[in-house]
Amino acid sequence: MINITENPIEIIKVIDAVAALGAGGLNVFIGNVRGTANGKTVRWLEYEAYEGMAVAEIKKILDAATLRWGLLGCAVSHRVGTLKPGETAVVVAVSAPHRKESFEACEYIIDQVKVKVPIWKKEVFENGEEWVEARPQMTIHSN
Amino acid sequence: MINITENPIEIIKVIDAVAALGAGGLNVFIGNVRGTANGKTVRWLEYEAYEGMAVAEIKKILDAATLRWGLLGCAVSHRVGTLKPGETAVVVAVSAPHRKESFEACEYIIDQVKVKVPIWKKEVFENGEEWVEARPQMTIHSN
Amino acid sequence: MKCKIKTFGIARDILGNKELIMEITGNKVIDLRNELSEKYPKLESLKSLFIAVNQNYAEDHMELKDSDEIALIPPVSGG
Amino acid sequence: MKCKIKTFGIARDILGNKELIMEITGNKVIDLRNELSEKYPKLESLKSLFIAVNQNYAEDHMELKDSDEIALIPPVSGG
Repeated sequence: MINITENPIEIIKVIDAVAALGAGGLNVFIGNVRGTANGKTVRWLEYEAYEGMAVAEIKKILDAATLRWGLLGCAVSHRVGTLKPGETAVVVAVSAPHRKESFEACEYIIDQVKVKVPIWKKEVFENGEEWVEARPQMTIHSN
Repeated sequence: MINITENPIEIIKVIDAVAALGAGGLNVFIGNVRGTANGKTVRWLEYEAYEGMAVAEIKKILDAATLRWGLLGCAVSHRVGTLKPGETAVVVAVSAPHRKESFEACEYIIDQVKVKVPIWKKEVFENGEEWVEARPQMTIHSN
Repeated sequence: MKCKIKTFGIARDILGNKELIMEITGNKVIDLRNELSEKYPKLESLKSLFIAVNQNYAEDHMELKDSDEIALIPPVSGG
Repeated sequence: MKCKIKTFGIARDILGNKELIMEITGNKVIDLRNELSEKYPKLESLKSLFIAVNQNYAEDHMELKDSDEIALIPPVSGG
């Protein structure tokens, strides 16, 4: 399951998508919008995706992880549009025969999603806005 | 939230229990019953807990993880009684400001739960049953 | 002294009771441990056996009191 | 040749359009890249700028065709 959506992510559906007989361990990462960035209060974030390519890049990441860790299931759901602090931006779920693989694979997937997948976020503050990660002088953000 | 229960675990309730303002990353581990052990078909598992001490030991683990990784929330729900393959035995959820800490802390907690907390499972096969991990000659199981 | 003992998992199967009272000579955890090994030699076949006192893992040199809640903790296997 | 280009994020803000058509001399990704740098010097301020062709990251030496879907990919920040 790969999903880019404007609607709130239903976490349990992403988890259900990776359920598999023989899966002893499921790992799930949930990335939420934080209320501050570089000490400034975030009013909201604007997410946008190059949707077709984003889905294709996520598929490459999931295929690589499945091969490397013998995953039984994996899923990524990423939200786009306007998100307020506390809302869920991304959910990654994987299932594997054993727990160690589930942790490693899930962390690999979210790390790769953040550097490879064409999705962008703009932080909107009280006095201005900023595309995250766009310019070299900016501090590195991560959730 | 620490919970030892005979009822099916509601995963989303464990996740909701760790939601916190300022939490950029939530990590969730779900341990399910596998259908085979050492090549033999498992009919069901019987879990039992020394409940008061189990809760106390889980609390020690969560306190240590909270201190070490600056967690904003953490929760463990463990099921006891009769569980069939595919059913969820344990859910661990943590929230942290950033994702790396959420992965490390969640893996630490489930690893510690498996070696410190007085909970036991017996595998019931077609022709017999076995307390998991009880004797030195047995293969190590893990989910 | 009299020890009131809870048992779990394979230790319960070996001792045959969920709860029992054992009379031991001495008043330390190690004395109880020795008494158990003698009376239930099958306990030696376990990978490990911890003794909990009042819901905490106890060291062998710890002294027991009559009111203590004692439990036998064979190898755990939660998760 | 004519390149039909989609823009995203800060690259869209700099170019001022979600989609545009650019006339370039040469037919490689590097030729498009040089043309973009000359016309939109602000792109140089970005940490990185990848060019995608038909929804795949493209190398500078790759040749472009008229029908290609080209996109400017400034530093991504999903998650």
